[in-house]
Amino acid sequence: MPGLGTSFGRGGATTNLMDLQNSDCIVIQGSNMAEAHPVGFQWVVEATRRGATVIHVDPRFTRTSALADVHVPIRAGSDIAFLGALVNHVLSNDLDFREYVVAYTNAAAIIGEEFRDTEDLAGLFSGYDAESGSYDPESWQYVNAPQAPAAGQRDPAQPGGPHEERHRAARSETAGSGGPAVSAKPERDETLQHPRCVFQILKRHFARYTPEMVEQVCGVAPEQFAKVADALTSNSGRERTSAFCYAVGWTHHSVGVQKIRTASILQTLLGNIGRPGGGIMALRGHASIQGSTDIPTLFNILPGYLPMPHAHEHENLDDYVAGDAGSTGFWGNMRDYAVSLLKSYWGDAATADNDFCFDYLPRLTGNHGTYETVKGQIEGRCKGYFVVGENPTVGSGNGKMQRLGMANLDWLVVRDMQLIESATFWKDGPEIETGELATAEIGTEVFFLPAASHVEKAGSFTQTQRMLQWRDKAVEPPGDCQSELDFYHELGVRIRRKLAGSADEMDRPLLDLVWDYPRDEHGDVDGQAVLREINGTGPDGAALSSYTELKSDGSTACGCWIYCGVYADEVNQARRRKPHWEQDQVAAEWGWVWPANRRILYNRASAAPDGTPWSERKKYVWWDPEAGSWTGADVPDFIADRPPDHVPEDGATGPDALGGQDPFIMQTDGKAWLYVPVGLADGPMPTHYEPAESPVPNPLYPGQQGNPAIENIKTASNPMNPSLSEVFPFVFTSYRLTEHHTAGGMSRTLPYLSELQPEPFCEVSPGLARERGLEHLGWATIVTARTAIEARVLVTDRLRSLRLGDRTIEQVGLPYHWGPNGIVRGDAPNDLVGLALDPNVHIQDKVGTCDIRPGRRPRGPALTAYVADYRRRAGVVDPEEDS
Amino acid sequence: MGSLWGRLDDVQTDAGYGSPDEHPPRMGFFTDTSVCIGCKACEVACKEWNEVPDDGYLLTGMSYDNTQELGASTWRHVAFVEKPLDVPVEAPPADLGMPSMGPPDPQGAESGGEGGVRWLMSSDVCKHCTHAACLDVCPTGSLFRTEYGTVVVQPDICNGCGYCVPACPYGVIDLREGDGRAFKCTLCYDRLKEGQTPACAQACPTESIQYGELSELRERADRRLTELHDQGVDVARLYGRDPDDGVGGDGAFFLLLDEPEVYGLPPDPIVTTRDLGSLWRHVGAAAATVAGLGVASFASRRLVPRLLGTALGGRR
Amino acid sequence: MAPVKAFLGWPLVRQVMGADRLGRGHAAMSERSRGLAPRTTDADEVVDSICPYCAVGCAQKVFVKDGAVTQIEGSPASPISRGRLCPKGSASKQLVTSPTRVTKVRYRRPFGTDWEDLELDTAIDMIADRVIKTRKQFWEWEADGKRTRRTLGIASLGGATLDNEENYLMKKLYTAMGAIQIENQARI
Amino acid sequence: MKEQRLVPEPEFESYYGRPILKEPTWKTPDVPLYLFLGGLAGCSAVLAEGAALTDRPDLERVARLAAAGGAAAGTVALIHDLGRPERFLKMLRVFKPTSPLSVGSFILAPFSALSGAAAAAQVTGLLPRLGRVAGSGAALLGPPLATYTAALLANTAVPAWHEAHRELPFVFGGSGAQAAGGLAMLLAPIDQTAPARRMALAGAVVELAAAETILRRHGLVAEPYRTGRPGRLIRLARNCTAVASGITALAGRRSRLLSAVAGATYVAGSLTTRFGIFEAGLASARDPKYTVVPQRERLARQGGGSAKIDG
Repeated sequence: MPGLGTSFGRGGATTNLMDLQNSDCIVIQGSNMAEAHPVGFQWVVEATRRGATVIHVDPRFTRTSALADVHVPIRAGSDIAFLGALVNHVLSNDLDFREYVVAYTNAAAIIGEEFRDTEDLAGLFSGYDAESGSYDPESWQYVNAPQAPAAGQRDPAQPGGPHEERHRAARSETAGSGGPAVSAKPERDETLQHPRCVFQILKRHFARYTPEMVEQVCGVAPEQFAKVADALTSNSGRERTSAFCYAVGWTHHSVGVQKIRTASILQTLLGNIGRPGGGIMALRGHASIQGSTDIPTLFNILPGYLPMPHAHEHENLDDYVAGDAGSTGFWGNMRDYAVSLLKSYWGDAATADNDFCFDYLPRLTGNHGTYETVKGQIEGRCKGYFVVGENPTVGSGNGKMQRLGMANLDWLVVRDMQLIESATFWKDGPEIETGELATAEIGTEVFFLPAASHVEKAGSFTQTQRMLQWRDKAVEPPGDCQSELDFYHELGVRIRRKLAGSADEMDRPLLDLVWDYPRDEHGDVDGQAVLREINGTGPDGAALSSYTELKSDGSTACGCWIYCGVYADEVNQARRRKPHWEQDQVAAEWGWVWPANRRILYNRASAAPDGTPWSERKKYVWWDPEAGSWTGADVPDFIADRPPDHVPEDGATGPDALGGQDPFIMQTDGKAWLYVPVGLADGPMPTHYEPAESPVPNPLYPGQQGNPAIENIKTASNPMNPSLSEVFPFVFTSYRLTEHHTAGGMSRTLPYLSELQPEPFCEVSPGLARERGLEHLGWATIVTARTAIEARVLVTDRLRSLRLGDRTIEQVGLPYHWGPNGIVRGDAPNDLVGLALDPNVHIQDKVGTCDIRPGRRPRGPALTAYVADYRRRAGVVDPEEDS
Repeated sequence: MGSLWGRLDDVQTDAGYGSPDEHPPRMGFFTDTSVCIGCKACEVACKEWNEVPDDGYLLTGMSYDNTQELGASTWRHVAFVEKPLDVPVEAPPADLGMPSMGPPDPQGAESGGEGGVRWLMSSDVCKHCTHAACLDVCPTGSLFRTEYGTVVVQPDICNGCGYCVPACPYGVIDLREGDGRAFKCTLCYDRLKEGQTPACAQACPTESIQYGELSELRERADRRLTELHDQGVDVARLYGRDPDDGVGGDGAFFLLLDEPEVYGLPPDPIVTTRDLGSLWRHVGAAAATVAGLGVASFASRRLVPRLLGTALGGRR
Repeated sequence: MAPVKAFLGWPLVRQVMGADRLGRGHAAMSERSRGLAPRTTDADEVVDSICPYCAVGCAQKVFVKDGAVTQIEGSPASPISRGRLCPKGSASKQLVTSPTRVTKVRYRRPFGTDWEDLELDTAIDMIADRVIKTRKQFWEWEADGKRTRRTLGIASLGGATLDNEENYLMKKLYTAMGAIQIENQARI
Repeated sequence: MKEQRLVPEPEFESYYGRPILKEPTWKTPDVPLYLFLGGLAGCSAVLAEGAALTDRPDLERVARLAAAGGAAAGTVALIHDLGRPERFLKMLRVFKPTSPLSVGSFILAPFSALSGAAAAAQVTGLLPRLGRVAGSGAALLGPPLATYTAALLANTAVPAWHEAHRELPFVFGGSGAQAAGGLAMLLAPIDQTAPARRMALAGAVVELAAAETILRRHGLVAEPYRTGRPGRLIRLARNCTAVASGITALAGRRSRLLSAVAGATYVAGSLTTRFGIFEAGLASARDPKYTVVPQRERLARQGGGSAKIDG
């Protein structure tokens, strides 16, 4: 998550669930933790038993709010205004943890004179190009920054062109482990008085984020705001720490990354990062979401957050590394990681002479994210599609677009345990009912391959706190069911067999691929052997213990450098199961956490600059002068023997450039970034913009309604509601319930879960119910420019009419688990979602505007006519004509 | 003879398991609803372990409670209570059909006040009463007291007479349609035999459901109550903890944050067997009256009214 | 002696002769109850696993008897979950033993109106052929004069319940194929 | 203004208005029919024995058959009501003095056997002495059989039944006597049915008096006996009983036809009473009011408006 990555150097949660029990105050915002992560929530309950204050900031009163001390109802999508006001509160009242801020952050760094803030440019930062709708971050840099190219900026061929824009954007995610590069340590003013130092810039930037503004933007009363501000600031400092928990309530927004950035700034100012009971807990929603970005199946990164190379006329490995690695900090060793990955891919074929097969890597030319891909399917540019344990026609935004894409393929492979909607769209999708698609006219060849369940295969998940946990295989998969491991391995074997003997250069990467894996006693591909390859091996073929052992000379191979150590000593460390009652609270011998089994990241910051704990109460990792090393409850996230007073020599590179007071070792300057000079597509500091679809104007920047760098998906099936439209006057927000799982394939199919939440419903306030004549348990039709769906109505006080100045905002709550298949069925709420993406991560808004009416929706072709009428009345622009 | 109501310190001895050192301690549940997150893990874990069938798919509109009540196929039931915190000021009186907690009351149905809302959740279960009416009225001995002091239906014995159903003052036990027998929480009798925790308590994410020796649970509950009262949560109260209450105390008791009836629990249940002595006496008297009437009907015309007078008078 | 034995086994006799005079407990206990044991006690194997739903990563114990899953419950040893599971995790056995699970390959030919049967082996072979064909059809050495060495003809969208090892092989194979539109739930 | 309302609706809280108790699963007509048949059979056995002792062979014959037939039909109804009828013998597995159904089973089983034997002897003329002994035994078990069914209902948490536990045995005993007498009036020649008429009339008086006591004594809890369908059934039953009693008193001795009509009406009244009481119980279990309000009132009487705030 680049929000965390650009701030601290790694994109993972900075802390772990168990450590929440040490918090004195927990703010849960952008997450409905009790419902979506009930077992994780036990640690919040533990904290309350120890006297902690729990605050839930959320549009709805949820099961989390029910257990919180304070619930703050907030308008969906207005989080930055709220958090920004907290930042302002801290800065303007000198409530920051000054010693921490001066020593461990870039507050003192001085920014170049060219930089202009949103406050100067009416909502835009300097460097904005209106034509391409993107930023050139050149002017955001530290003063006198040497001219070495920063990430995403190396290709002068097409400045501002579409490729260039995407190029830059696609880089953000590489901050998963390793902050973006700045080439040298910045000039600093330790007094924080310099008008262009980050601290002062930040202060000015957030000065207008006042409690009054919060009331107007978020609908949160000043007293409520004060309650949160007081709880948070009084529970931060030497003796106390506060934690933040967030989930997709923040990430699923067109300004999602900047929401997390705002929280990062706040937590950094309060000195809560790297300390017990502090941190930012990113709550991932699926068993191995963290794992699937660490070892990605994502277009823009390779394992370990190495960037996928972009298209250039000439590029070699050196250029690639030079462009993306800073010279200082641990990211400075990127070449070691990249070469070791290439060795694990292409083995003996990868040699120093052929640049370790760097040229075998395919190149990016922009955003190749899933929504762009679907657009490509609709336009006939992408004809083969694997859908693996995923149900995009229900789970992705804008289901119609997904189905239209699928209907235009040559072939589709769906691998799942049940016949999900993505496998049956050609037969019973909503477009069949409306006549937009006809079964007999859909040429897509569909293979449904039954998948093995989690107990029918061995493997590791990486859970929300970066912990790898191994599962043993319990039983054989039934019938044709097969693991992904076996399927992809077999597919690779057959493709390679069919291509064997090909002299075509395009087939070399496939034929040279290291693809022979041993089989275990069940006859399956041995997952532990794959994990061992991921861990990496040294020149002697033995498993490596740490990424510090990786070399760029081709003598080491490593499939994912941040996972190096998971197979240390030839032992599957992820399989460790030492009971917690036989360990201390950190429980270091259960599973394995990247990096290097460090449970709280940046834990060097749990000690003062001189290496002593900030306080006895919050003691965690400290410098032991006698032993000459860092010690404590956790593995120090630092160079073990680097003393606190160490000052690196001028010109030092890589880890050698880290001083004794640089806890953020993946950042080029070793500091937490309050201001991000490079690495984000939509500004160095968070700014409140309205969601792509909003019923209210942006009061902070009246001229700048939405995120100026937003990514639009321009295709006919993705029309957007105009903001401030009378036709779409309400806000909808979609979410999960405890009783179901995401798109429902793993819950709607089970009687025990289906009976608990048996039907799609929407939740509305009594005020909205009165306004629109909605009846409790009656039907409602919810309409956006995309489509209309129906759901039963729950009228509840848990949804509040929000007062924003002189107007009232109503929100419609939409749990999104249902679809046309399964035991319990109904319309899929994600069909309502329009796609406007965060420019850093290409993730869509989960909020939008809508209308809601009593009664069921029209059937068949009448439905498309009904929605078309809405579009006409709202003046919706055809996306394809809107250029 | 066993006791029929009131305080009873050793239910196992009462049920023929010998002196206190000859049987295991009485086991039970303490459900602390102040930390219940309404996740329903208890419901599912119970069903998975006990292989209880699904109970139908009905959106009830009762907040997030689509299970509705305890029954033959629901042995744990999470109640959801939504209550506005204050009375609305300016809301026009329109009936939105929202569920209300009390009897039909237009004020209860109207809300939307600015004071926010309270959302109470509580996982209900069989109380495993000290004086268990279901057990005592069971004619077959299918319902019996185990060596752990819990009350369990033996599915190999039950003939589905249904007597336990109206006997339970909490409305817990029921006959399963299609099967015909009575079912309810067994406190995972089989798991207890191996020293394991019942499935619901094992799953409960926040330790809202706690399992253990009843005596220990009662102490724990008392401490928790004091803690909450000290924190200013005056509404907290224990329910079913008192061994002197109408059922002799529950083996599964609760910490509630509102009146019991708000959660669908009876405020002051009394086991029906409290009145069993009186009942049998009256049955005897009535039988004697019938017999007397019979004799008198044959004996003489005058005897009948005289007997009647005695019977009616004596009853008063 | 069978009738005598039967008579002495009559709970009523036990009731009259023993301490349980009201027939409440000891006397009423059936043979089944007396011999009751949790079904997990005779499991052939107890396998360590992790819940496949959200990312908390709760530890599970999978009980196996005769090659079938008989119970899945939380593993108390885990420092993260301490044996607890949410409703979804608690429903894991139903997830893996669901009667509606599809265990045979289903195939829909282009413009077909219904599913057809297909052998798994044939299916994988057909898919391999299609990958090769589409890859070639949409192969791109360069775009706008810049080297790309890729195909935009093939895309993949994976769920985040896949194992790290699976993601690793997928990314590796796709990358070697030149397919770049490889995406994941993490984006959604 | 509240005082002006006739019956002020009590205020109470509940869980979405849902019942606290489970509605009895006992089936209609099985169980009310059984209640009726038990009363009929039990009192008929008494009547039969009296007839035998006073040498009224026709009356004896009718009553013996009624006792045996009632017991047999009642047993069938009872078994039919079981969720697992094949397991009806489990009823004799233990003897539970705390369970009226257990006690009743230990009454019904011998009663059925004895009354059956007595009836068989009567009809076939075989083993007359044994038949008489059996008949005497049945007569001894008859009154408990007729009244234990009240305990069956009253020993539950159902407010309308439980709170009436002192009156219901008399209602049922009286109702049984009324039914037994009524059936004999219907089927036996008028010159032998004087005791039957007396029994019916006396039973009617007992039943009416006891039922009236329930209504007067139990306030809100007795409401289901007055209102709705059970209320209508009970009023109908009362009217039947009153009419039958009137006819009996005025013309019972004189007209075979009127006596038969009165007898049939008695039987109908008794039957309707059982249905009415049964359904009143169901209604009181369905409405949480009858559970919560009396318990709340009891708590208020004990001092302290809130329930069980321990510690």
